[in-house]
Amino acid sequence: MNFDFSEDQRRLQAEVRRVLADYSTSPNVRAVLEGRTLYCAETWRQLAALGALGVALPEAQGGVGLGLLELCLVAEEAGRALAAVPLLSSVYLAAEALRRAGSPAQQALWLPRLASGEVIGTAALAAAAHRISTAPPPCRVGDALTGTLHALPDGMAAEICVVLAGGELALVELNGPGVTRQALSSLDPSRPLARIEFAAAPATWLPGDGAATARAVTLGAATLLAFEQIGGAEAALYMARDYVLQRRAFGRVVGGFQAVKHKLADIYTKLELARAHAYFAAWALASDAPELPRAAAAARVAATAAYTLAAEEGLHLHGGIGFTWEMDCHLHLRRARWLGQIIGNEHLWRDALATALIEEAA
Amino acid sequence: MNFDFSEDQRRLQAEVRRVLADYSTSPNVRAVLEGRTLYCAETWRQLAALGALGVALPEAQGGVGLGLLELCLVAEEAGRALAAVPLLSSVYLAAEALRRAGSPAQQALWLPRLASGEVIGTAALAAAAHRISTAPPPCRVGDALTGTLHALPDGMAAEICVVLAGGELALVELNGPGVTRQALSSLDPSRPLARIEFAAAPATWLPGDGAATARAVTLGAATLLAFEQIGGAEAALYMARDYVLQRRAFGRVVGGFQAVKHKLADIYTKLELARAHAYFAAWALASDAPELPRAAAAARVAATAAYTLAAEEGLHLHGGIGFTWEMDCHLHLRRARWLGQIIGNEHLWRDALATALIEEAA
Amino acid sequence: MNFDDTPEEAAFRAEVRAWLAANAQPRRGREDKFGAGLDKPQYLAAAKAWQARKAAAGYAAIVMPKEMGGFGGTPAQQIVYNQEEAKFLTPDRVFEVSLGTALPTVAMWGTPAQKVKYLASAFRGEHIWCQLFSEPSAGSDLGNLRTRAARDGDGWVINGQKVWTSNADIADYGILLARTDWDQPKSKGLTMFILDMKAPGVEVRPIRQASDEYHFSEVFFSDVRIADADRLGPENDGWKVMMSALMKERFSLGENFSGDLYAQLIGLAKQVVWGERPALEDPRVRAGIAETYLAQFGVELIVRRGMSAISRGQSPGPEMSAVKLIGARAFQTGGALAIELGGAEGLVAAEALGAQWRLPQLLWLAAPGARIAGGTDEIQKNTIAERVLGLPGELRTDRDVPFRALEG
Amino acid sequence: MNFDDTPEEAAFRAEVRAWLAANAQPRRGREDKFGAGLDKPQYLAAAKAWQARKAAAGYAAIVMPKEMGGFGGTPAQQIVYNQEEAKFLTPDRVFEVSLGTALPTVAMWGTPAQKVKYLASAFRGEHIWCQLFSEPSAGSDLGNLRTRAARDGDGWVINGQKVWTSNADIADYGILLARTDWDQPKSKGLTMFILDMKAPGVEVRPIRQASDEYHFSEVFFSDVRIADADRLGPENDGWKVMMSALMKERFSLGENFSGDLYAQLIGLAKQVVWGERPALEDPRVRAGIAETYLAQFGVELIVRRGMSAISRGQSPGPEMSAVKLIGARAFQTGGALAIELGGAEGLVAAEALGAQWRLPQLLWLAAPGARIAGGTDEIQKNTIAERVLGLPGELRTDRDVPFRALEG
Repeated sequence: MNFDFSEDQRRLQAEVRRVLADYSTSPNVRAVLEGRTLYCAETWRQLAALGALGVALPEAQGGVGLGLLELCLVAEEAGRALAAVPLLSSVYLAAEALRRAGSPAQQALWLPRLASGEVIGTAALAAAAHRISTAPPPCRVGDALTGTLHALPDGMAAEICVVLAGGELALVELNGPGVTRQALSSLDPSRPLARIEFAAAPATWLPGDGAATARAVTLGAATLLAFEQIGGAEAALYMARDYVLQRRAFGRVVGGFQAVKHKLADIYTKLELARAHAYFAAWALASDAPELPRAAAAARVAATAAYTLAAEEGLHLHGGIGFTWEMDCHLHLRRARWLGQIIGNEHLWRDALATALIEEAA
Repeated sequence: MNFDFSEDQRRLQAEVRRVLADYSTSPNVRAVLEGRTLYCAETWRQLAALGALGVALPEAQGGVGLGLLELCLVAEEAGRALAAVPLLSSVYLAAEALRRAGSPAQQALWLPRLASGEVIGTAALAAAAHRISTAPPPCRVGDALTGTLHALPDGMAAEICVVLAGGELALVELNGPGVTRQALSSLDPSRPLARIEFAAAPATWLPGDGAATARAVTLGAATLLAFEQIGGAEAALYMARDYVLQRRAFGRVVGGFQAVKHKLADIYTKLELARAHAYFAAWALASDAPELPRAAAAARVAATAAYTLAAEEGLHLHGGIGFTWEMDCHLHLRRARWLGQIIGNEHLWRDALATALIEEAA
Repeated sequence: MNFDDTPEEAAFRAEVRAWLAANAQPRRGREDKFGAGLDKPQYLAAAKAWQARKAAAGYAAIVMPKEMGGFGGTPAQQIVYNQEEAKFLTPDRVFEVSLGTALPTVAMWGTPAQKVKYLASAFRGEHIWCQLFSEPSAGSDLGNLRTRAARDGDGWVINGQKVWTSNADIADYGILLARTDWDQPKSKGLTMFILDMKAPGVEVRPIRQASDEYHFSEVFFSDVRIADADRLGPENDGWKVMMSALMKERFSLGENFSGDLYAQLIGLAKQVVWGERPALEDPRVRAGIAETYLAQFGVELIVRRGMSAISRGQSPGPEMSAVKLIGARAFQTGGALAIELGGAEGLVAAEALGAQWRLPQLLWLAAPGARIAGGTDEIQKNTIAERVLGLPGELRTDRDVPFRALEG
Repeated sequence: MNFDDTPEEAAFRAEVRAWLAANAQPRRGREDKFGAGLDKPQYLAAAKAWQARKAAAGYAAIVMPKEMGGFGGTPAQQIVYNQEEAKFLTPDRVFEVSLGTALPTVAMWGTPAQKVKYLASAFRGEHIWCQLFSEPSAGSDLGNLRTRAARDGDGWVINGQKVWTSNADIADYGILLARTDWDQPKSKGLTMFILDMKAPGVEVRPIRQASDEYHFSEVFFSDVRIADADRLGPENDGWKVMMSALMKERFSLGENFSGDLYAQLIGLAKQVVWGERPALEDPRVRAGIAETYLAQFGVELIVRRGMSAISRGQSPGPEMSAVKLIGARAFQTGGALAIELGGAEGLVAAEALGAQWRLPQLLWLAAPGARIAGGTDEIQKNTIAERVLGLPGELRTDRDVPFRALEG
């Protein structure tokens, strides 16, 4: 038994971490946050140059030919660095959908460009369980697509979008005819959203059972987002830890107060729990294990809880200064909320976990 | 505005408190806990002698002619003293049902004896929302009652029982024909339960809309139980506070550790919140205000949360000694659970609160 | 137990209500605000005009003695007035610090000359006041402040920095706590002053909050001169003066932490679909709404208990700390629930999503600040533990040491 | 990343599995227990017989060197053995302290003579050991213990009291920590001894727990004599000996705090009706089940990470404290959910309600103890904060003071 990543995988992770520390800096993230750019292009190029975008894609399609375990570690580092790049949209969703179910032509056309970062993709792979807007979702009309996507991640930056429509997966070029896009401000402006309207937009269709592919890709994305979340949570935890070790009050280092110590211990505990479930989900994802539905849902719920706590209480532990725009605490607060809801909130995933447990028990 | 009890009411409360401190002692409560008796008869007699059992009943029916506000304070003191007496069953439920809806003959026959404590009553005023057993509930057959009550509080000690059956309220003598009783051990053995089977048991029927009466009495009982719960919570809080002020570890009084201080502050905060809602419910109950459904449900939920926390963490703050049978910490733990579920658990009441809020908003 | 006015209160309420009806616009909804559409200078002018009218009617300073320009009324009358005014559109935040803490402190500690000079004109809204206490190194531990007031002839010279000052950008005066004796222990060598915010050497820089709002400023002092006549209270007794200011502030907390977020959540959950049903039918959503109500209406009820105590001539104590703990947390959890309701769509900012999402999103973004400002959660819990429950104070090694020896 | 055995582990597992299949009964269900129907002396005899058989096969002390009567194996082999044994009916609790902490401590600190005298026979189950550390005034703060060991000729005389001793009622020997020098600071003047539990002056009184179970005892010492040959480790170095015992204990925590309460909850929620539907369809119940799984399976996963570290030759550290925090709390909340499921009926004790309610009710009743025993929640959090996160230790005024001066 070795319920951990290998030394090679850890070396890759360290390399990604080093590069992100250089490029996904607070000023670069804030350029996206303040709306000056749609994503952090330099970080994106660096990740591409490392092979991180294609780490789970076959070499024949421009990938590195490693696997999803390695992609989990890329995700963890992206979360740690608050990377303002379309990893979820382009890599976990669009590229994974094409890798799993694209036709040879679709794969040959798009995967190398997704792996190189030259093209950004996005995807909408589930009917929204929680809906505010009433405009009808996309559906197939002939070979084209008609309908609306509300709140699509990276919808402005992406060139292609994979859409689940009535059990089939469509691939649509977003710069093509029949597509209208509107940028939406987001509660985490460093991860922008868009509203997309398809009016008989030309689409090519992925072969096979689109719903099954969408489910599998979504479970993978839940796992990968869990790694982003634990990366973010760990960053927020140690940022707070470092702060309370230098801040003094009442003649003592603030980190010596028991309420502060125990709050940090609570965050650590939730993080370790999330990490354990995330590793299990990574194993299930990489080995295509039947436990994946429960493992991915558990990782997602535990990681959402951990990052939410770490972001909220990490800010709080900074006191007043943590509530200023200049400090990065609110970046974690916003990112934790965004990551925790973008492919379904924790209520949805907790219920999915219960469903998986009940099915396994039956 | 005087959102508080009056000085007269506080004097009555102090008197009840004094008497309960003398009679509802730990050994007396434990006599019930250990199964040596069905309730603490001496405490019951003393409460009767004080007029506490009939405080809300009219003088014409053997009561004291005060009101429900005074009964709330009796309940608070009973909770504080862990009183092992059938107040809920006999006073909040049976006597209140008869006071509100009994025929003159029923009232004349039973209320004076309930007020004097000579007769103990109980009641089952709602179809169980949460059910384990499948035996059918009581229903009317001619003038008699047939069916089963699972987990009736004080079912062995009571002589009469008011039962909601098909929208009507039946009054049944439990020592009469057609009634089989079985004592059930309880998670709080100081508050025993029984299973009752009615097989064509003779009943007299209360006039009027039984369901409406049952609803009103249940809201009143929720309010009164909330006062028992805040009494119990306050006792558990101050018992823990006193303990940590004398227990020493690491060269300090344990109560000086910030984790201990903050835990006690958390209990206090939840208790003050529950107290505020309980007072509001008392006002709504005593003044028959339209806010009663929301006020009673809020009091019930907040008080259940406060007592649960106070009992669990109060025990915890005692460390090892708190986990011994000899200490009263587990009496609070058991009582908090019992009081929190006996007329519906917190999920039920929280949902009832939401319903009331939504109806008021509509 | 009742929520009824005494006959005297009822009479005063009728009087106030009539005056408000004649002088202000009734509030019609949650989004209805005083001075909507005005720019900042216009808003300020309108606010000052309102305050002048209010002062002319005697309502600007109800509990202040008449000889100071007040109404000579009771705390209960102040509560009645506040309840009634809340039903009308009146300026937010502008005079809160002036009337709530700064001027009562001047009234309590000021010399006769200071009272004459400052009180009545401020009641009339001619001047706005702020409160200059917190510093970068003195938040929870206010006794750690380092702004220096040095004797210089007949006056004082101030150097240093304050932070988290509400209204610094619009204030004419402030009460300023500074260190005057570095050889005394940290909370002993402090003195309170009245500062003219327009004096040379005062620089105000607004703070951009994590919530992208600007409610506070940093204030810098470079050789700012204050006459000794503007010292407020005895030299080196500033800690006591500050404590009396903070006591005034405590009770006003309740109004900031009650609210109707639960009602807003009901409205939102009706519109949002979970699965194929309105989210309002989901037991988890209903539970969240119920908990938000418990917190927010609970805060209101605790405050009403405090008001009843005031009516009886008592004053509410440290138990009011519970209000802030409960209320600020409810902003965070209730605001998060609102955002969660909509799944991915819930992440869209209200400007694109709809006006009804604005306040819940703002509450969620502002909640971390609410849990810090005016005493963090931890400070509130210490207050409850020590002052209500009688538990020991924190171990302190800095209490009796000259401040000079603590530095560095 | 994998859960597969190495070839060596697989071979060892096959060997163990074959031996267990030939020597023990497979476990068929949750309620299936070793020695069901036996009274206490019979159970004890059966347990000792099992241990003798296990020792004969070499599995009693897998990581102990062969010359001490062990197997000379690796920690990874111990894990494999434990995993396989868990599938069979074997005695609970009887040898946990002996094999888990007491004997490894004797093996580490004992003299050659002590090892010869005590180890092999205990591995064979001929003797049961307990661990006598906690006292009424020394729980979290073990350094406060007052049991006195006074020099008397060639030996020692013990007076005092221990508490919360598992297996004291069945133990033949115990390792006993006592104060031998009252002029040294609290954790310095302590010495560890091997105590014959049958010695004159030892009195054992079982403790009735809040959960109405009897898993622990008080142990009183009146002039109990111990030969100096039974001193374990150097005089006044008992703290170090105790710490090495507690380190051994830590990793065994995981097994006590994982479990399948979530699966039991699924079973119960299928039978219980909420409204007109099975409770299992209610999102709140489902959320509670999911959270119980997250905690319990999470504990198992954290332990598996620790086991992987052991396989790599590392040893799991203070991060194992998280296991107890998560697991004990899950007993409390998951147990409460089980009881809540049935409303008022849920308050009926399992003896009347049905066997499937027994374990959840017991977990709920035992949870407060689990949050205290073996280090309270607060001690675990301090451990994480200080030893994992590097935060400062608690302020201590008693660390360097002679113990004699702390008394009173």
